[in-house]
Amino acid sequence: MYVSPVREPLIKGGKNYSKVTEDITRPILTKPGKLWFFGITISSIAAVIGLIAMFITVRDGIGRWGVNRTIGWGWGITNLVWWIGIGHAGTFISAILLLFRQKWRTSINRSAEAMTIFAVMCAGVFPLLHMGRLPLAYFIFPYPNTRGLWVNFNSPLLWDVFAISTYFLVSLLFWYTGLIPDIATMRDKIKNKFIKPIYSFLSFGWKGSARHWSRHESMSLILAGLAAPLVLSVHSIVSMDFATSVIPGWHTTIFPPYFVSGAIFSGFAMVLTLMIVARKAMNIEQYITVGHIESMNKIIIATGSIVGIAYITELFMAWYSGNIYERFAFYNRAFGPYWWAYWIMMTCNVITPQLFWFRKLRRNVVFTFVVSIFINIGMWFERFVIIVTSLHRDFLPSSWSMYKPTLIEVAIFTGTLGIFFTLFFLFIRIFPVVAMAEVKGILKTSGEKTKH
Amino acid sequence: MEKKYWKSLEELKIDYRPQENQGENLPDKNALAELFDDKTISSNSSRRDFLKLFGFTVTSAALAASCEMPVRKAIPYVIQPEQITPGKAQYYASTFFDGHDYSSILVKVRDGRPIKIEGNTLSSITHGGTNARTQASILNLYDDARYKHPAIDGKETSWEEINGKIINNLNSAKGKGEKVVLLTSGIISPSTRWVINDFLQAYPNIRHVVYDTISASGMLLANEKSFGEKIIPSYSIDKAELIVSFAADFLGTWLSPVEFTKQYVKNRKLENGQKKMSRHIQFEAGMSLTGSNADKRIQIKPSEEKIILGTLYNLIAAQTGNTTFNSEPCKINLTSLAKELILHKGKSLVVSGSNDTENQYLVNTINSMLGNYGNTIHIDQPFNHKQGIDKDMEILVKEMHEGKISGMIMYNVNPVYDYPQSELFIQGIKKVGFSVSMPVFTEETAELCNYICPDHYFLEAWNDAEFKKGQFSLCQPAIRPIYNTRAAQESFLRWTGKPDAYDEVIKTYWEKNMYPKSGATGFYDFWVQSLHDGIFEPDRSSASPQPKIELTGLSGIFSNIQSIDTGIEIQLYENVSVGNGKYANNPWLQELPDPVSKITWDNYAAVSPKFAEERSLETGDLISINKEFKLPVLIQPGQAYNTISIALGYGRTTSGIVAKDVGINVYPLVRTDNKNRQYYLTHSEVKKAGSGHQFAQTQSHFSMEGRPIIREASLEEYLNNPVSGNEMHEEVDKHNQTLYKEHQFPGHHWGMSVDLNSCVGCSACLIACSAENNVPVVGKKEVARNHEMHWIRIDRYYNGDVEDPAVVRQPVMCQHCDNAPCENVCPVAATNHSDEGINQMAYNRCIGTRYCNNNCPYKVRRFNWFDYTMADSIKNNTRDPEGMTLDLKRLVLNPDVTVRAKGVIEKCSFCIQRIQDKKLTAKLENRKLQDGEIIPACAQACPADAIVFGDLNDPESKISKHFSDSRNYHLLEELHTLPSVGYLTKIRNTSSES
Amino acid sequence: MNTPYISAWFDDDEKLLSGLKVFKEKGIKIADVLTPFPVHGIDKVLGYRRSWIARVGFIGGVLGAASALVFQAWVFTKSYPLNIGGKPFFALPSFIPVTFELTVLFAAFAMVFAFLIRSKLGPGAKTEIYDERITDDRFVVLVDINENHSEENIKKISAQMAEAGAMDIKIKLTENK
Amino acid sequence: MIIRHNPVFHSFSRVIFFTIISLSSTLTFAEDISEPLGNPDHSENHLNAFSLKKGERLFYGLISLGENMPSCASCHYTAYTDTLNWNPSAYDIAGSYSSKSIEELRMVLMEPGGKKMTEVHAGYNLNDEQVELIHAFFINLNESQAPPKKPVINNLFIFILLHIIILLAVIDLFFTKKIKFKAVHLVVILAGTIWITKTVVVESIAVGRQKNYAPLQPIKFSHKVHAGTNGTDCFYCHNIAERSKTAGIPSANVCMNCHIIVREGTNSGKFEINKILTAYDNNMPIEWIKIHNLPDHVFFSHAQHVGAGKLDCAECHGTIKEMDVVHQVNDLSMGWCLDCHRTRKVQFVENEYYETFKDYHAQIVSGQMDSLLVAQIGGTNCMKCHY
Repeated sequence: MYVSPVREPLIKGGKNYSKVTEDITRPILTKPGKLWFFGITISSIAAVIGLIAMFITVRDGIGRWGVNRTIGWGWGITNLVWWIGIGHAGTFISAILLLFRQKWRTSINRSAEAMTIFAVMCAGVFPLLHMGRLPLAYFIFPYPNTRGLWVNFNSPLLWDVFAISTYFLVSLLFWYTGLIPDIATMRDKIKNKFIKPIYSFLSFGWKGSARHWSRHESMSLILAGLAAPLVLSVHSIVSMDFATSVIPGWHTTIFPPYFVSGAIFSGFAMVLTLMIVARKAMNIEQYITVGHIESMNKIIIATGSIVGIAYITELFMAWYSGNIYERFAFYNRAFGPYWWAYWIMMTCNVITPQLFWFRKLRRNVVFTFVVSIFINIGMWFERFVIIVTSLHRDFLPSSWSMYKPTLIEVAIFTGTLGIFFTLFFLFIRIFPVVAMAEVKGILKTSGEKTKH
Repeated sequence: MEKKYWKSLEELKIDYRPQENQGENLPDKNALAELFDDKTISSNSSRRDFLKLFGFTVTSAALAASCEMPVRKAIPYVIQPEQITPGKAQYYASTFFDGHDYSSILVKVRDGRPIKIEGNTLSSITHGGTNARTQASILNLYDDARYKHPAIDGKETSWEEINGKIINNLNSAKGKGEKVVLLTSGIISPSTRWVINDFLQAYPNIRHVVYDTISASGMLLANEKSFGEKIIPSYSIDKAELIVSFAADFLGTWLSPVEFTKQYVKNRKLENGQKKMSRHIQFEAGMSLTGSNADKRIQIKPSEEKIILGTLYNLIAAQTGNTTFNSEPCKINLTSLAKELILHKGKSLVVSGSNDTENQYLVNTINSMLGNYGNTIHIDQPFNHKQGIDKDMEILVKEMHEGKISGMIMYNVNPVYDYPQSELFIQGIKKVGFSVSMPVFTEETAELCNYICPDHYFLEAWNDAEFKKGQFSLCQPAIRPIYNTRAAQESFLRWTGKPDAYDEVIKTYWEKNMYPKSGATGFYDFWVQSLHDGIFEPDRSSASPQPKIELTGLSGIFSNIQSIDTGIEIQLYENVSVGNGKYANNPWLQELPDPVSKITWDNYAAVSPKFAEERSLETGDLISINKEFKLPVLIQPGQAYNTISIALGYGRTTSGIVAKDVGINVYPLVRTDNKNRQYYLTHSEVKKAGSGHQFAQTQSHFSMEGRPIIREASLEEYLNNPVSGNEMHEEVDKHNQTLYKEHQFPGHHWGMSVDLNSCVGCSACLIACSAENNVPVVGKKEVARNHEMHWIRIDRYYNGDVEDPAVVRQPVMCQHCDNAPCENVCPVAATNHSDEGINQMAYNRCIGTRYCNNNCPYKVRRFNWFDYTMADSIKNNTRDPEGMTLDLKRLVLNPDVTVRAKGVIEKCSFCIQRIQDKKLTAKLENRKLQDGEIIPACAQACPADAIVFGDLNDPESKISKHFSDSRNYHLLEELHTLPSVGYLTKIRNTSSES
Repeated sequence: MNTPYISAWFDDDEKLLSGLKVFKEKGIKIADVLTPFPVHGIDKVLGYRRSWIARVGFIGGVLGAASALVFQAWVFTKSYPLNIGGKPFFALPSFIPVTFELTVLFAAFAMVFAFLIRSKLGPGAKTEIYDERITDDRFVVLVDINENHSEENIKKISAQMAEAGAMDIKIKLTENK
Repeated sequence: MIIRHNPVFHSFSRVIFFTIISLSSTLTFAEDISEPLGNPDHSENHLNAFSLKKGERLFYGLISLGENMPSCASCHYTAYTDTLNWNPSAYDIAGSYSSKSIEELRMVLMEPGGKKMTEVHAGYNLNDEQVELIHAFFINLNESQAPPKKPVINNLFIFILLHIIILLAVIDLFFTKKIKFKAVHLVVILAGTIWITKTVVVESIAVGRQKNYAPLQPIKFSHKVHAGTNGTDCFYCHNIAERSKTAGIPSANVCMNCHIIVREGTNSGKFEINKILTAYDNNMPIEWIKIHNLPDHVFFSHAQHVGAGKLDCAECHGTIKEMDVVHQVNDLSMGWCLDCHRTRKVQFVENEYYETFKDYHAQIVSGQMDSLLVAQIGGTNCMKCHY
């Protein structure tokens, strides 16, 4: 097999197959360290605070949030879009990069996919919670009922329901089918007789048969082929929540590609944030190498640049359209009362990723970490800017108003972060964070040993 | 009226769950038990709804499987009154008068509960118009803060006992020849006057003093000087082509605003070929409702009024050949105004809101020189409601203080709250031997009285009224008294020693005095007809006298005129919502945004932007006035420089929970000067005293940002080109293209049109809408968070100079777009379009995503942020700081409209319940619907008839004509939302200015 | 069913492949090959046909698309036609997103189920473990002992296996868990 | 309707009653001691506990009233019954007669005026003491207890139990593996899940629905007798149905139009009709129990359906004419309403109002169309019913 001599190895440290197994299963087989306990405690406390805030919201009403008659969606939907965006990296990595035969994806796809699922779960909290009548949420499903009523298939929010749940389910399928062989490995590694049956059950009876592998591979490939347009569709549809409306600043045809690239952008940022910590904490730096980080940073430059162009295009179109409402909306974004949000967004999303043009910075782990946090913040503000600044001053100046989040909203957002990290902490103790089978598959071609 | 009459309610849409800890608040048991009985209505229907909500959750299914439905009972009458059909509303003609505002009304009674007040179109005074306070008065009926029983020194007692004691006191005072005073507001009821006369005759030692909260004493005295009679003339504003008003807020609060609004808009409407429009010039300090509608508004300090009137007098006198007097001329150039006035001789009107006799006298002389008497001013039909001479009250307080008064009987007055020197009054009343008060609502004065003989509320009482001389109306009870109260007139009758019922007295009085004028055959027929109509207006001679005024004493006035620096002047005014404070305990009124400032639940010191800048004040800062009053500042464009305007009627101390500590009471700032109480103050000391006051303002942005939201033109432009100002409509119409076929509306297609030229912004529609559609009150805190719930709002924009802006207004309700953006986005199709062009909202389908609200370009949708109405299935989460969900207050709810629960969107429905009701009536009567038969609550309440509703499919309907008018346009029509609401452009009569 | 197998053990995928080629040449009937990861080229060596899973996915997708589209059209034109925002009852562009999503969903589920059913995998499926190192780093070629039950055959196959480069040859039962 | 005269049944029923009484007294014992017997309010009542017991026994027939004479309780029930009993229940009588004198009770019992009572009570010969005891029993009954309610079967227990069984099955299937045959697990899980789902769905749909609701009314009023046998028109009593939102429960004075003369009913004798008279004389309304209830967010007008739509009452309410006790025939769900709105023809030609629909009108006049459905003129619009 031809191996490009220029490329650096994807797996370092001269691993062999059993070393891979050993390295990856170690965190699951050993007792967790103090850091893990510390982390999960903090995140579960945050989750509990969030759950309390959610309970208060449901009991008292949306009035506990800072939203008002003009700005119907505040932090709630901002967080939804943000989380959904983050949830894009996993499936992008495993589906689209699989289609493009990017081998470096094997080290990160498992955790990125897990992150996707958790992020989508966190995202799902918000559309439910922002409903005034959460107990009636089942109305949005087109189930046969004695009222003879169906749902409104014209509503982008309904498309969201389908898009997000499909995305969640397909991602889950993709993730889990990928996990099966690794769970089988775990099953065979674990000796504890109480836990072993659980893994045994979860492994679905996997035995590693070549015929299974063959079907598994072809299924993965087609699933990837299906998931790839799905990834693109989900954020396109989320963007239609805004794009199909009439509100200046929302009513923009550029939104679907702009949102998708933004989503991948923010997703990669979150993957980086998590992975940079995880590789250190879990001692898997040889699997997730600086090379991986660099590859991801390259995607960040690409998507970040698309996002930047989208921002500028938006401004241009607003000016070029000659529509007074449109012009005002964008002027107001940059120079209205929420100017700070706009400029935070611009700085974090457009300027900082451009620094990755420098190879040194791209390969600097600490710098990457800082930038990834910046991007996370910036992308959150992008949604905030789109939602709040567009709504707060729309057509009729008589209804203009301001929005300020309440503690409850902050607590809910913190709570979803808590839920996300709690789930992630549990995940790294339960499932292998690196797709062992896949890494073994590329060990020969991309491992350090074969290179030297 | 028989007892059985109110025995039961056949069915109730709302559920009256008994609340704990309300036993003490509950009204007199007997009266209410007859109205509704807790036992008769299901007591826990909430559980069912709760289960419904959690219908598909696991636990509740188990619960559901093991619990029963609540039992609902249907309780018929024992003997059903013939004229009552359960489930159908009855209307009773009546009269609203509170000592200040007057309206001839119809009371809508549904299953024994008055639930809505509507204007009586038969009245030649109000012509079916109402104002916000009239509309809101229905809620006061169910006010918990009322006196519920007679009391002696605060202790409950019986009517027999209290009668005995009061008669003893009266007799002993009579025996001793001690002074006793009857203090009342201006009384317009002829039979009450008759009763009181009898009472006064029985006790000759009693002196009757009239005290009006907002005095018109200056005018009364000036007219006495002019015509020998203390009268307030009536006006025909509709006949005036030029109206010059000196701080008279005649569209909002002055004398008879409903009547004046009707007249005012009559010759400002440019429909049916009318091409003429009156011109209105307003001189004032604070931006009033009237001033904001003026074609030209001139800012003056209140104290400058005299010098301006003097100058104007001289200018006119010089041209009309009357005596001129030497005096300092004012700074404003009035030459053109004088010319204009003379040009409109006999067709002009000069009015002044001042309480200064000299000012009013000058106004009289000017009007006289212009020949307006008999044309636009009528002294033969004077208003009866303001009769108080301020000097009388001053003397009384002095005498009380000196201990000369041994007894006081008070009716419909609350001087402890609203008399400027209330401290003096309080000290005085303590020295009075016995004091009797006949209040309706909990108030400051009654609290200090020995005897409280609570009066009926007007909806529970018989009464009559003669608001304007010769124009009578009747007031009949629409409900049995809720509490153990007694009509004040009956109290007088008892104290006089008469056992008669007051309704019998009214009948007798009418038989004696009105019946002969009627030409009817038989008193019974006359009486029934009058009760049915609510009014009795015997034919009046159309010729109005044209008195000539002897110009005496003018030299004395002119010698007083001088221009001096008066420092900062404070102007005190009544606002459109709470008025003089009598109804401050009404949550609807408190939550009504001020038509100018859009502030609710507050009074404030309005200052001009320049003034604020000079003193580095910002909206929300606090200032102290004369070191005593600490008020929040509002920067009000259009406020005269160096003046501060503050609304009266706030800062009640003894009232219900609603009015308590809302705003600051500034009555003590009123000063007595030149015999009369003056509602302004010169040389005031103003200091910044803090900051951070949170206003509950419903509109914070003033500018239209150059958008074609309200389109206007001057009269001249309009006459030249009828589409002037509205060119965009044509443009949009031309480009009206659609990709797919538009939906057809086979039967009706409802539409509404708002004439921006007629709408003065009085906000009566807002209250009417709230009353009709069970719109919740959310309280100050929530309004401050932009959570107000009004289905209709009146947008107000300023344009031009920030110091002297022009004001435009626009009522905005749901536009019922045929291509509604809100409909597309609702995931559960809770909002969609009806076959009659109505944007329907199914509350029970709504899951509360608020997406529709976001996507509404007009932002007319309202969300139930909290459980404001107690309709939510989760318990103990109600947000009702103003007590709107008390069992008693819930009686005001319209049973035909769902009470919305927490978490659903609501909005204007074009009063669908009224549409359905009238359609059904037409079907039952086997006929087509008539144009104008269906009137939504807002249109019905509008005193300016600015709102027209009808069927767009009918080419002959008024609405179709409005829609084809050249002035018609749709709000944001360029979005192609195809609204069913049209607006007629605003036309300003600025053309004759040179 | 606990079948005894003769197994040839390898520790490297390339060795496995070359070994398998040898097996093929020698005509040994291979029952199964167990590997810790998918070894490329093994399909060809073993002569596996291309999986038809893709076709199941396609059918699922078509089914999803059709049912979504028909259902939406039925709801808006027949079941409860509503005038929503002035749009036509049959608002095709509005139906596309849901149709697309259901297409993907149906296809994905159809495929995964097909895979699980065809491979007899799934929750609660019988867990046959030949050896616990297989999921770690061992490549094992299984030959059914029942078909070659004579001692001779076993020996012959073992020898051939050793010849093909197997590092170890075992006769072992699968464990049922 | 079912008056049990069978002596065999009768003696059997005595035993049953005795058992019930003794059981209930033991069950209520705890409550009894918490409330002191010598309640000062009742101390003037000289009847002691013993005579109360005696009265009770007399009523339940444990003390014989004569050979082959059924006990009072065999007609005047004290327990809940699903079938309609035209005779007044013990509670009913207690309510009416505890306030009246012993003499009055004796008169009614021994020398009844009504035909039916005379027939049924013939042969009973109670002495004064017995009447007094029964009177005392009535007073006690009236004061002490509320009428029995329909027993409620609690599904919650089964519901939780099933969850536990399913959980156990799952645990055993994967972990403990006590039962060899996996089919057992699967059947348990499947059956359990199906039952739970069914309960959840059925009960959730049923929440707020009252199909077949047939509560006992304060007066045993029979629509079968009034509207069926006597052929009274529905609108005679429900006279506002054509013009108001509600059909109107007739006021007592409407009842009195006939019952001023008709004082004894075919089934119930005088007792039930007397309730109307009492209500009328005392000016106290009769508290009927509403059967057809709609949620608060539904606006329904009888005038629209009966007055304008010319629907027959029976189309929604069923054959009321054949019902002694009215029950709700239809579930009154939204789907049910819509079904009718989609299939019902409008009184299009008959009513001039519909001329507003110009196109349709022209088509019908020209014969292009023969009729119009409610749904075609907006009968399925939300705001037809919800506002």
